[in-house]
Amino acid sequence: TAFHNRHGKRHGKKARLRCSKKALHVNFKELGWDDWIIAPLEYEAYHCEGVCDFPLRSHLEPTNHAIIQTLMNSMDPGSTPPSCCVPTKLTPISILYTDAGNNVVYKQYEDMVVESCGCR
Amino acid sequence: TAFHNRHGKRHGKKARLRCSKKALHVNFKELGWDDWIIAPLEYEAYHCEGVCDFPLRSHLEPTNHAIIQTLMNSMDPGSTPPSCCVPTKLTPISILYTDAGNNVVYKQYEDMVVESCGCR
Amino acid sequence: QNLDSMLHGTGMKTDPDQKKQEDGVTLAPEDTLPFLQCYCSGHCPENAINNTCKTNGHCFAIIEEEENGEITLASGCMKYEGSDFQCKDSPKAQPRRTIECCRTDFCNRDLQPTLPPPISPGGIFDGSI
Repeated sequence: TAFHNRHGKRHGKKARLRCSKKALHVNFKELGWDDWIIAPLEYEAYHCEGVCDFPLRSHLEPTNHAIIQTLMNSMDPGSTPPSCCVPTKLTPISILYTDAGNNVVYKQYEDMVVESCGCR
Repeated sequence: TAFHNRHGKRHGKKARLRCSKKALHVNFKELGWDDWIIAPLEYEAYHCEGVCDFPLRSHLEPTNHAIIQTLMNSMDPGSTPPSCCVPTKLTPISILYTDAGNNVVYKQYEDMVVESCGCR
Repeated sequence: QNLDSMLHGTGMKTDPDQKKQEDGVTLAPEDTLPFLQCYCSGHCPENAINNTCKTNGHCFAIIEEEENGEITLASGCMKYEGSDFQCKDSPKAQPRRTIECCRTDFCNRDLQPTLPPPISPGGIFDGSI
């Protein structure tokens, strides 16, 4: 069987991808929005991905419910899904765009960029 | 092709399970915690399960990031995972238990019961 | 010149929805919007009564072609935040779908979105249907 030494290096088994922040490059032109968005035409939004397994580390800021659900999942994976890796802190970006009345507007959109991920 | 009428009845295909609140009955005895928890020995915690697909309805309280991620997923499901169905509102329960010093303690534990689910 | 005056000077406006109260506190747009009632089908909130939902944003109707070719019609409520993105959708989204939004009570009951023509393998709209 695979053994896992003190320094966190796994032997013989691909380290399970634990909940963490990953890249997500958003290109408004590719989304077909360059007809209303002036700037920026792309930005780095990041996203959260990976397993939420026991024990849920403190940097994942689990709720009590997420901890209980994770325990129930490890008791019977078939009956209870694990908790999910999602953004826990997000930051805004500002976008310059043309509105329906053809005015140029500069607006701050909340919660557009992932700051940190956690299990919920 | 099967058609789905205005009243939400699907023809010919099981409705996709969209993000919603589901039962999750927690039994502290089954978890082996009846040696320190006095009451309650079980409670209904609920959990959130189901797909977060476009458009994210208002009751799922999506963030802008979840909306952008959902759009990116529908452009290229392979490169971007969908947003995840997780608790958005939680409520506490109080538990009577015996602490390490053998004292009987009555404490409120935050975020133990799912009130509502959403896509994040 | 500060950004604000610059913005005003060039015919550009800061977000017109943002309303300033007398005491100078800027209210987020979604906090000042009246609530709207919409018709919902296909995924209503659990507490919906008579296929009705409420929102501070938009009502919508959407027609979609599923992977198996099934065509579905659904309607409901969309939050104000993010409706810029969801109502515009992306013409490159798959599978084929069209969403329409509106902002009066039950306005989505009369919306009749139609599917865009299928994109043929060469990427040109295939008008043959």
